[in-house]
Amino acid sequence: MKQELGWEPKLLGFLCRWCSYAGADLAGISRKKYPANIEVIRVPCSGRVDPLFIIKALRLGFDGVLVSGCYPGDCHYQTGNYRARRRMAITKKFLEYIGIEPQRIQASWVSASEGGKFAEVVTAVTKELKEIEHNQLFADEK
Amino acid sequence: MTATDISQRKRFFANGNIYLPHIAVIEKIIDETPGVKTFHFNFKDEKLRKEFGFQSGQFAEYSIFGVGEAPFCISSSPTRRDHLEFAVQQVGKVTNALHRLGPGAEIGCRGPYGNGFPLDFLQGKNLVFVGGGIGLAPLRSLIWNAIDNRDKYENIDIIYGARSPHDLCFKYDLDAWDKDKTINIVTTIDKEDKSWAGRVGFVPKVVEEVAPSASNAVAIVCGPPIMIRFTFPVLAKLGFTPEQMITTLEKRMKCGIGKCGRCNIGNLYVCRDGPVFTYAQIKNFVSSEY
Amino acid sequence: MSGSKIINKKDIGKLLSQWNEEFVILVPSKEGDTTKMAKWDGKDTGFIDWYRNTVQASKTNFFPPMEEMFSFQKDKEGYHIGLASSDKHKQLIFAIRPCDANALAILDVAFKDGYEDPYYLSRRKDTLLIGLGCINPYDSCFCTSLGSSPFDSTNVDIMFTDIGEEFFIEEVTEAGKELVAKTEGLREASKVDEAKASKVKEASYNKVTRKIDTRDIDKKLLACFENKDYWEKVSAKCISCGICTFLCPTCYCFDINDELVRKQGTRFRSWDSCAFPIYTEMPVENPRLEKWRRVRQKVCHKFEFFPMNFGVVACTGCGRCIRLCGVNWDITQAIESVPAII
Amino acid sequence: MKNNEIQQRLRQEAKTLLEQGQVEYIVGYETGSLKFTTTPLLTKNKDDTDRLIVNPFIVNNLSVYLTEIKGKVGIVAKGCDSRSVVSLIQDNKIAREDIVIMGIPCPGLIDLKKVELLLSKDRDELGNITRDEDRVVITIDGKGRDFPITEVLFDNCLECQIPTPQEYDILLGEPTTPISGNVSKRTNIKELEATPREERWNFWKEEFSRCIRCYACRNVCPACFCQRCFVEESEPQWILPTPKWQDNLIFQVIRNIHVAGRCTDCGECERVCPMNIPLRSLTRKMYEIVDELFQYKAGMDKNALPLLTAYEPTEAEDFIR
Repeated sequence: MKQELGWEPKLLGFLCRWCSYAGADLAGISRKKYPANIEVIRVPCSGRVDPLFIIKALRLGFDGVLVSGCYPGDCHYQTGNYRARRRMAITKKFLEYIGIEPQRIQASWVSASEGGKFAEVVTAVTKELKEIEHNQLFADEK
Repeated sequence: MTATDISQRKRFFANGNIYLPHIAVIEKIIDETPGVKTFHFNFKDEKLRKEFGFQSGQFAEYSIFGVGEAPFCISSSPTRRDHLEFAVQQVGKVTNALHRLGPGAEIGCRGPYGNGFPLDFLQGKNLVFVGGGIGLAPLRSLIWNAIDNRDKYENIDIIYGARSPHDLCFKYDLDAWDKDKTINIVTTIDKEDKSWAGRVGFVPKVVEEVAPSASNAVAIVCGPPIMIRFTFPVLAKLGFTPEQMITTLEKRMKCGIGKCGRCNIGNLYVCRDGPVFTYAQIKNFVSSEY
Repeated sequence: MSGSKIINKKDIGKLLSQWNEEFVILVPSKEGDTTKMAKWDGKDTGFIDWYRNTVQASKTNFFPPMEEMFSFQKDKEGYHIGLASSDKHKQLIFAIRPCDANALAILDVAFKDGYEDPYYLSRRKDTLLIGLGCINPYDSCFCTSLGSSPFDSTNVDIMFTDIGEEFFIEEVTEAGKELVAKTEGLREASKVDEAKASKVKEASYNKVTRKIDTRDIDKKLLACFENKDYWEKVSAKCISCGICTFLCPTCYCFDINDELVRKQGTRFRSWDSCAFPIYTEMPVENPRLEKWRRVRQKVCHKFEFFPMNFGVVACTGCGRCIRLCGVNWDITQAIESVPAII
Repeated sequence: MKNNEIQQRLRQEAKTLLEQGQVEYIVGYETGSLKFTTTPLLTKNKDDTDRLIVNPFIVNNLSVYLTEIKGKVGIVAKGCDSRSVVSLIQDNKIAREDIVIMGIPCPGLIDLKKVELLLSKDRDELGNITRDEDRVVITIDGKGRDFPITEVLFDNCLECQIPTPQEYDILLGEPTTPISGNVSKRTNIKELEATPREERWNFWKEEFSRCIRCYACRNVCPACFCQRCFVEESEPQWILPTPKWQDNLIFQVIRNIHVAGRCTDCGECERVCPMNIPLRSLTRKMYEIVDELFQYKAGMDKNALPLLTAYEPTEAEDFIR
């Protein structure tokens, strides 16, 4: 499908409040440039993100989902991000198997001090999403 | 209870389709208790507004478009037709959405459904109302109805209770009935409370203490299932026969018209054959299914 | 019997084509490894060879797993409700089994009672049912215990009987008679054909070996309503899924839900099942939280409550619930083990 | 050991367990009400143990009942079932000491749907089905036809690597070895993987357009032990109860993710599906993903942490930015 000009992907971010959310904040405060394509839901921990949230976001029409948490070893709850990592790993592979573009499922580690990295992640993810189609996965109301 | 003639109500169907709601507008919202609100509403359609008729004890299905539909009894009296009322306890998806609405909001409403209270049977009798919590809603429709036709009924006794003083619904009604010399009213709360000087005790126990006479009387009971279950034996002890005990039941409902299946007690559907039942009708199933 | 007709099996395609001019025709069809009555493609009559009964009963054609009740939108003036336009056409279901035709008669009662259900009834209207008797009933079938038989023509318009190379055709209703009268390519049935047909019918009747005793079953069920031990035993292996109720030709419980997609709202109705705990769940309590109460509801609704309300058992003995159950829960065993009244 | 010997021993063991009060319930199989079928037997009565059977049709994964039975249970378990039991122990759903596992080394079960397809006959039209090692003889109208057993075994049995129970108190019969050199018939993971993404999506879209949401797949699954499934949540309502293909697909995809590391590939979900949706092409894929990424197979070690609560400090995270 040809993308219409000026098409902007919609990205939903689930950001851990202890790190990535603060990182996003910092990116804003320090005026790092990144695309305004992301809507953010603050979560207590990346481990809170049920894969259900991801597929629900896709069902609602978001083009991609980004789950971002603390670096391994830095979880406020010790193991939340490790659990998130396993869950994301199987989710990504499984969703790809059933026919969802891998670009739509994204994950990152962004610490509270990494405003710059957050901007880079969002820029990169947005770019990847632009390279694939607008999310029409669930659009067929047959 | 005799089944009411459904054909008479056909004229209230939207486009002849029983499942289509009419659009109604919320006019006023009263905070009854922290979890209960009363909604005053009217139909948007002028003609329907004038023609819509119902009986005390009947219910309607209310829609929050995009959220869903839920049944509530019409808590106002058919004798007071300036607007319609229903009271809602916040317990789930639809009721939460209702509680978020403000005056002016549009909802859907279809009905009235169910049989309503048997007014012919009640006339000339002593009425004993036993209510708990938001269970007063259907009773209050009948109470106001009886008050507005006071000469048709003998004594009116009201025993009403709630968990705490904060959980008493329709306090403005309770005050009005308290002032009405032709009515005996007893209010009670489950547990002692600093702000409460009145009677304390569970409703069934208070019924036993008040001991209304069963002679030429009908008891009309509505409240939480557990209250209903414990009140029937007390009334029986006081001499009320199963035919003299009436209740209006609540069950999970979807269609409101006896099709979707879930609200049955034995072969009776609460929505279609009820919600008003005599104890005689449901006693075979009551201990097990209600 | 006068007026009966004969058609050669190889001419069924021609017959259906003829009828296709007036009716939309539904025939037994395979759909991704499952079977149901679906629109005839105008050619394939292969079902004559493979068809015993469809997995989904023809209730699906009138009361589908989900359907749009109406749509709604909001604008400056408020909410507006729109009904989906229903395409009105005459339809004909070919080769419906007697059990499923009987089931439709039961659904008719339920959906007509009191308030009429416009969705079901508008689909049901202008539908001719052409029955095809069973010459090879399943081992799960028990229609003969419910006052019916593999050749019960009570609720069809025309009845077909497989007599080998040919079908023996009987008119049942006025509408059926009319259709037969204007159908070309049928020949008059002879005495020999009639004899053949009766022989086939008798043979199939005897092939239904699963039996239940429904005498006083409503009374027996009423008496054992509170018999928790019995119901717990009967329900022990049930896994509370919706297979038996969803695929039952007479079960009609439904759920109603709203969906809002990009400001376009739709109210749907969809099948629901008394096997699901959530079916009766209320905020404070659930009268049928325990499995045995749900199984009891299913059995009692069919064999006690429905007969009390409408004078007919809401089961036609099609055997789907037995055939398709993942744990082989068997309603005939449940009915047979209901304690006798002491 | 032959089935009838195993069966004899099972009946004795089960009776003894009940008699000695070691268990309150026995959960096993008895003859079903339809030809060839078996059905779960849940009983407290020692006389019922004479009805217990073992044959190539004992399909149910009986561990699904363990979370609802209160009291000690003696359960008949095949290889995959025993792993489901272990998985439930890992998740603290049941206690090891409350369960007596009567393990059955499983030579593979006969898939009646495959038999029906093979012979273009329905189950009740067949005479006999007799297995003899790696052959099966099926009689129709008195005439026997001989097939390799691999033609009629369930796909998951053909691919089963762990046919002998891993955890048991009593092992009925000698440990057995996997069936070798066979390809599954219905599960088409490789084929699907080779097709373009959009076609894969459309494949599942088509399959799930048929789903009627009877939840048999979920309810028959021992790994689906949630008190309340996400599909029944109303606030928020994740998916509609209405069987729209989108919601059907989300239900099944999330169910698969939720049971990752618990699914033992017992194949029950696919077997019970009345709409014949090839569910094992999902569950088996997840089984493989879990194995590939974490070298984890469900229910192999009752002391191991469940897959999704365990972790290694360094694990494949090439997909994380």
